[in-house]
Amino acid sequence: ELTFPSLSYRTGPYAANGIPFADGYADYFTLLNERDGGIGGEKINLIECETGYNTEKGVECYEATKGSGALLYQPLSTGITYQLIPKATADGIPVHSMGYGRTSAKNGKVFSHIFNYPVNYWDGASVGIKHLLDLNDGDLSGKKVALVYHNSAYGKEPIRTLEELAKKHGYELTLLAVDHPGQEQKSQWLQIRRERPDYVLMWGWGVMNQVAIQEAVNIRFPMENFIGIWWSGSENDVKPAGAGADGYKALAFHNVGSDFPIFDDLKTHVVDKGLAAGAGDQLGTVLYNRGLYAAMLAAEAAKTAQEIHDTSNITAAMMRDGMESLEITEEKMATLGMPNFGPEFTVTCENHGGDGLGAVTQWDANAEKWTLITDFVQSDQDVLQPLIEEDSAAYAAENDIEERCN
Amino acid sequence: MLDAGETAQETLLEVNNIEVIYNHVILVLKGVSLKVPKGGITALLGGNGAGKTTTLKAVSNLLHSERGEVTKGSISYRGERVQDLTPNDLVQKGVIQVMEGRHCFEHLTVEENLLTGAYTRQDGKGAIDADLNMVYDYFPRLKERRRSQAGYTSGGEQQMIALGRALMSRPETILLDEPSMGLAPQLVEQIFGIVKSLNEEEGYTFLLAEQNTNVALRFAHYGYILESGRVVMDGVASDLRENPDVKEFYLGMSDEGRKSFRDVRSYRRRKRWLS
Amino acid sequence: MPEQLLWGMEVFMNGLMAGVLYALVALGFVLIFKASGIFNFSQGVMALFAALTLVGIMEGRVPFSHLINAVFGTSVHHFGWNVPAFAAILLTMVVMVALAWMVNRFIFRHLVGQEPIILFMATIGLAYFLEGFGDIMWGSDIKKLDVGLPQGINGFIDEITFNLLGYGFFIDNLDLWATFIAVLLVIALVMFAQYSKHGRAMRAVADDHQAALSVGINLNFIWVMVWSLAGFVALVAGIMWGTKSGVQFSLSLIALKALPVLMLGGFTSIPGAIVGGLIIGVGEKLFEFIVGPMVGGATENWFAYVLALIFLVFRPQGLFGEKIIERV
Amino acid sequence: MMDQETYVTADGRTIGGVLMEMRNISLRFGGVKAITDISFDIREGEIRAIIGPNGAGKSSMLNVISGFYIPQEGEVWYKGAVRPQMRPFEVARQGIARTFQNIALFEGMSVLDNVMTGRLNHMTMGLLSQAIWKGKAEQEEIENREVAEKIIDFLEIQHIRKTPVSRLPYGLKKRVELARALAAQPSLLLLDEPMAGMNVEEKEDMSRFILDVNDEFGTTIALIEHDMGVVMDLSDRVVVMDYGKKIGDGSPDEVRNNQAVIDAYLGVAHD
Amino acid sequence: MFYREAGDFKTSYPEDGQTFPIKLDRFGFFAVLFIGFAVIPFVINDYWVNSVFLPFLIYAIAAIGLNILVGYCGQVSLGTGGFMAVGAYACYKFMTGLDIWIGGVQYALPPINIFLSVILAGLVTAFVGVLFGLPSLRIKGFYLAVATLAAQFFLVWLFNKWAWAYNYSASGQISAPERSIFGMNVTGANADPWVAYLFCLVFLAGLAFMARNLTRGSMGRKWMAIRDMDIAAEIIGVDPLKAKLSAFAVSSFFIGISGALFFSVYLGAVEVGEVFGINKSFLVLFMVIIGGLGSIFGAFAGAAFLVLLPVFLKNTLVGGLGWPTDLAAHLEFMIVGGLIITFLVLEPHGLAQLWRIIKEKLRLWPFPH
Ligand SMILES: Nc1ncnc2c1ncn2[C@@H]1O[C@H](COP(=O)(O)OP(=O)(O)OP(=O)(O)O)[C@@H](O)[C@H]1O
Ligand SMILES: Nc1ncnc2c1ncn2[C@@H]1O[C@H](COP(=O)(O)OP(=O)(O)OP(=O)(O)O)[C@@H](O)[C@H]1O
Ligand SMILES: [Mg+2]
Ligand SMILES: [Mg+2]
Repeated sequence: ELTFPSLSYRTGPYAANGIPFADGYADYFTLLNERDGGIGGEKINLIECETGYNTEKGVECYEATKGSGALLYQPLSTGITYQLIPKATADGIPVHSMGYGRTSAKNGKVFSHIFNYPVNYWDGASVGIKHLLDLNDGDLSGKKVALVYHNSAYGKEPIRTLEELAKKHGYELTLLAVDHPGQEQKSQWLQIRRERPDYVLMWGWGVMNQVAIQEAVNIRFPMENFIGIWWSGSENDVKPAGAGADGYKALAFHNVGSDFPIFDDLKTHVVDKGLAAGAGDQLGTVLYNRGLYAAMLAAEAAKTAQEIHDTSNITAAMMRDGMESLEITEEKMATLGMPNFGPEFTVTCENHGGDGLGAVTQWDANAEKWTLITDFVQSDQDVLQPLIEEDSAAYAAENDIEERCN
Repeated sequence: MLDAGETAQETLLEVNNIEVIYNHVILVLKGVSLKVPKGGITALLGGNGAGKTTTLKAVSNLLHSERGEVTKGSISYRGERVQDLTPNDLVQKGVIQVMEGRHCFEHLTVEENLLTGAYTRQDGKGAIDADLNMVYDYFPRLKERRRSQAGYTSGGEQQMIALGRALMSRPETILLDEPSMGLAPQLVEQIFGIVKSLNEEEGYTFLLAEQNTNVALRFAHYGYILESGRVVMDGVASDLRENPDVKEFYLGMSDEGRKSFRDVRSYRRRKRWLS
Repeated sequence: MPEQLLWGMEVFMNGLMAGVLYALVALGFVLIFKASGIFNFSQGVMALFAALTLVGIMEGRVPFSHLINAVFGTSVHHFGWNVPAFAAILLTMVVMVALAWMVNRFIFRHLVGQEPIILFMATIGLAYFLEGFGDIMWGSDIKKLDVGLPQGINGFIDEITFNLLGYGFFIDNLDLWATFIAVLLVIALVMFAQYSKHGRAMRAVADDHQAALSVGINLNFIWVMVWSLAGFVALVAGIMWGTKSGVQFSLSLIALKALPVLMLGGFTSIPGAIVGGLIIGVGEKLFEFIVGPMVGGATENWFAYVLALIFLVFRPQGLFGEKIIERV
Repeated sequence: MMDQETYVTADGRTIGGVLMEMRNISLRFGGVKAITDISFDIREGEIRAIIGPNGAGKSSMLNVISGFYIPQEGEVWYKGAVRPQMRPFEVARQGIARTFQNIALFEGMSVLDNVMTGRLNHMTMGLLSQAIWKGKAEQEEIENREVAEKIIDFLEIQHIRKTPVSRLPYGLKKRVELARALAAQPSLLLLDEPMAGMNVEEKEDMSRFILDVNDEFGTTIALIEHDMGVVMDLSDRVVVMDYGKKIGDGSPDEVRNNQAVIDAYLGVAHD
Repeated sequence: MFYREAGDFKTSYPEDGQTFPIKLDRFGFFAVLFIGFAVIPFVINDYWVNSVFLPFLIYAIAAIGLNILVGYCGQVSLGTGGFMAVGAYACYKFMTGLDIWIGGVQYALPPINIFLSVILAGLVTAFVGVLFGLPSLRIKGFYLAVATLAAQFFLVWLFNKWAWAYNYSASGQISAPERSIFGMNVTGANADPWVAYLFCLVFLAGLAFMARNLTRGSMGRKWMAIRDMDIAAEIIGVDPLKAKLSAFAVSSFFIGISGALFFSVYLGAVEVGEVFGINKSFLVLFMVIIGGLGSIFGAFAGAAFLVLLPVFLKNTLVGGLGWPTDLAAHLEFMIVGGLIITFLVLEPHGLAQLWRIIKEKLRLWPFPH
């Protein structure tokens, strides 16, 4: 039996986002159990634990589940991830913070048990700028870019990267902080209206997203010049603004929609059998797909671990090895019924963060759906890699960590 | 309306052997019974902590908000059980209490305070205004201060407000808790005069708890004396006034007449009816 | 006119508008405080609950569907009908009155005469309860609320100011509506509280529960009435804010924006809520506009409180609050 | 003007020189004139009564003395010097203690603790030594506790020592308030209607206490009371106020026969 | 009947003034101390320490602190979260080596021992607490309560913006490095559960002892006098400035220490807005009120109740009954809210008072009056 805890948040201020993710995560494992009898013949035991996006509850969940042979944690909140980085490392259980958490955990030489493939926030910032470069034939000099961000550790993540990239590409960066929860953003959007930046990037979360998009609509900011991070790019964020949100863009590191073979399997083996998690009404939404994708990566890592260690009943330590040797290729995804669902990447001892491939999606308000409008493109590694080295080195120094992989 | 000594009147309010417990544990009334005849002035006398206030609150159902409850016995008004009514129902039935320690609405003006007394009345603005003027006639001092907030009036003025407010409700029965407290002597007389005239001319019934035994027994028809939660003595007011114990302990008269407060030498003596 | 000044004016006007929106929430607090001395922390959650109920009714959602489905293994979600906005608002009002009744029946009736802090705590308990209850009843997804209020820049003002000043001011239509409604509400409520018999009784209750009981004021009636009124105000606030940001959990947090308003205007003053709202709205927006860029922005949350605090140091009862009576 | 001449009363107490003097005090609240140009003095060791109809400004006068109200005009002389404007707690530290008309006990505390608050100005231990307790702080506590217990004994409230004040009936609260004021061992004690809401027996007790305090500790007492019997029996001199003005000042007998006083206050000549 | 206090006479004032005047109580107290110090450390595991004991101990410290301010001094504060944040960040700075810039030159202290860091953090918080307590001289009641929110929001904002406070780390989070005392790890991932537990227990025991002493002496009486009637207190000689500010200082000291422990020992990494947000302020206030205002025992009871209840509910609803987690979590909200109300309705003065009444009843039992 393989135990996967799911630290979900189906309640609290961010419940609307937590529910689809948790559903996707759970449904994928249910599918494996139902269709394939688990992974490598081992049934999967999914333990859901409600964190409410609250750090202390996250700790409680971790402590409550770690004893039951947990193989992998998806903390789903930056705060909880930071708790778990030292704890899980000490306990020898791997953590996968996919598209959130501590960016420099990408450096496997310092963070032995933390993985953040396929992308991180800095990749996100870079991919966003790349997209702008594409729109402007590779030249951003003299352009104005504004960043509207949640005034928290999470929101501040891209600033460093964007500043570095500004030096490189010559655009002018304006920073606009929005305090939690972000229900009132008149000041920020009036400023945008005055200063007329060419592009607005957004690192928002929860209600801040909906309000920002609505305000952008109100000031008639061209939506196609407004790009959110992947946590600002779900149906929840755009629907309240209605037709006005048409054309809004968001970054993504996995595909959208339900146009994949796996959804047929999900229907027959999970939904129709009444085994769907939650209300079973989230299939194909952006965050559901993200949960699905996370579960797929976990399952693949488990398979890899089973192969490496030649046993079906793997331990957390083996799971870690599996994650470190994970390789996601197009063929693999195709056989899983998820062709082109995410970028191809390989994990190595040094690199726990994948290759930094991200894409851009756009909202079509009439059809009420997101579509991928670019390929998965790689972030600017030249700029990012030194930043990651620097930050992880600081962590290593602070915590007396010796570099591995040598 | 009633002559002292006359008892063959219809009983309006009857308290039957009630027990009151505060906070689930503090037993305060240990079986108090009393009868208030219609159109009479009944006085409830007794020292500090005897349970006068508690008795009145038990009747008007205000105990609840002090975490007290009547655990035994019954209270009836016009022969009807009233223990389970809300204070507001009781006011509508014509029983109103003037609480001890003033309890004015601080932030309301004096006039607004008086008007709240008329809250339950349905007989129109004209009648209410007339009564307002009546109260102002009784207490000219209030008229002077009608626009100031009650919180800023003097202690005696607040006492007048509390009384006036009760009068505004045109009750049938008024439960008066220490009406004379803090009032200047001539006002005390005046207030009892008002009580008497309301009683005689308008037929109001009064149950009054009072420390000023002297005055109380002069105006009341019947009296009950409470000691530590029990009725220890009751009787027609004029009889009580003649009782030697009452004379000594409540009226401050010894055989030689009034003693000077300077000459009292010992603090505490035992009451004869308890020993 | 220099550009900075024009922008400042625009910020100022938008501050006024934002202030009105805060005031809408603050009004509910004031009502209940005025009528019972209860500092009703659950006002924000009530707004959320009202908005949730409104959307739920409009969209014909099955209440408690999640619970029902979990217990009975069914899969019910919608009744399949839509209720027009106006009817839904009426129905929601009925629900809010029922809520008021229950709040009184199960909570405050038992807490008559308790210290204010105890009552305050009870309202926090109520807030928790309602939060869970609202979620179970209507689900925690983000719901779009559209009762037909217009949103977005007001073209007329934009045009006029552009012609006059060369810079078109941004004023949100929704804000204009909010202002209109708020003014109506305030006038009606002031009339009620100051000049009606029940209004007077309500203020009496706030001063002294016991004495109010003793003169025959029906506390239960007053409280149900006031909580219903507060429920109505909550519904209005919920509609405004819900239209702005979708109906979701975070809606309850607008209470935190209303608190400085309340403090500045005075807990007991209905017009104070509006004036306080305007001052806070303008103050925080201007501060963010002028000082914000120097300190990294996102100052509005705390600045509103600090601003209110500064006022309070000079007037401890707020601008229009009843003077705190200090006597011995 | 300070006359320090002392004399001995009929019952053998010594009345000293002027302890406190109010000079031309006027106090207004907005349009309400609570006190208009009043002067009087209180001599050491005497019992000074202030009487007058309701709303005359008596309590306001006590509040002026204890520094809670600041008069618009006039001076307060204390122990031979003009008292500069000061906060009420500073006044208290000069040895002035008082009771209140609307009882102002600390409802959440026990009787003992209430009485001990009267001792606060005699306790000096710092925060840290109190936190550690053992040693000096405990020593100080015990010494002061002894004083407090003596006063509790004296006022015969031992049996309710540990009872929360909120549970006491009105009359006992008054007594506890007196105990709190006495615990401060003041040189001037101000009593605002100490006997309101008491029956004759209790008034007798209270009178006894007041006389004893005055006698045994030599405490100067200023007292407001509406019971003429008590006032006339206990006090050495009486000030009469009406509508904020002084209408009489003198020995009980003088006051009793003063026509202005009879008209404004007594109604009938009091025995 | 069962609970006896008759025959337990006191012959001296120290005896009468002791914390547990009744023998039975005293016995129980020592038993609890013994179990706390000598039994529990040997039987607990990670789960119990991290999910139950550490939060309980740390919240109890905060609750005692807040109780001093709210329960004893009557100044309602909603700034607890902000003050805990001050404690946490101060502790972080001390334990990683405080650096100060004076005249363009950077001076850095070496990292300070964790025990001292925690205490120093408490002192820093006490200072900040006094600053934010200043308005209490003018502002009272709920106005003050709301005004303290200014502290809450400002402090959280400050620690978010002020890079110095989080040592310029890229994410703005602070993480506790490994620190030890007597060679045993107290913080960091390798801390033994029992060490962390004892470390916090020592603080709690010491602080509770101090709180008890402060509240039974003249300081406590000053506070209570201010709480019950500030005007009267001033007239009998309490300097309101000193009394209120000392309450703010002591209370913030406690809260600062709890914040420091919360960060360093319990969580290990903190993001200020999330961990020390306004919800924390409410939670601690809840504990104080549910437990009983003005009662040290109440602070313990309240903390225990609010730490244990959610864990218990979650374990029964999800673990025992197998409900979906979200339904369970929503129900938990309802139940916690409902229980708070129920308790208040049953006994507005909290668990401590409830306990007192039960004792009084036991005394009578089985014979009623
Ligand atoms: N809320 C309460 N909680 C506990 N005990 C109380 C409460 N109110 C009154 N008591 C107790 O009840 C007893 C009777 O009090 P009550 O107020 O009825 O006396 P009273 O006769 O009105 O005295 P007084 O003349 O002083 O007003 C007293 O011993 C008092 O201690
Ligand atoms: N703080 C205040 N603000 C406004 N008016 C006040 C204030 N304090 C007292 N007054 C007014 O001043 C007058 C005198 O009040 P004071 O309390 O001194 O009267 P008093 O002589 O003590 O009367 P009583 O015997 O009724 O207690 C009253 O009319 C009162 O309303
Ligand atoms: Mg009484
Ligand atoms: Mg007076």
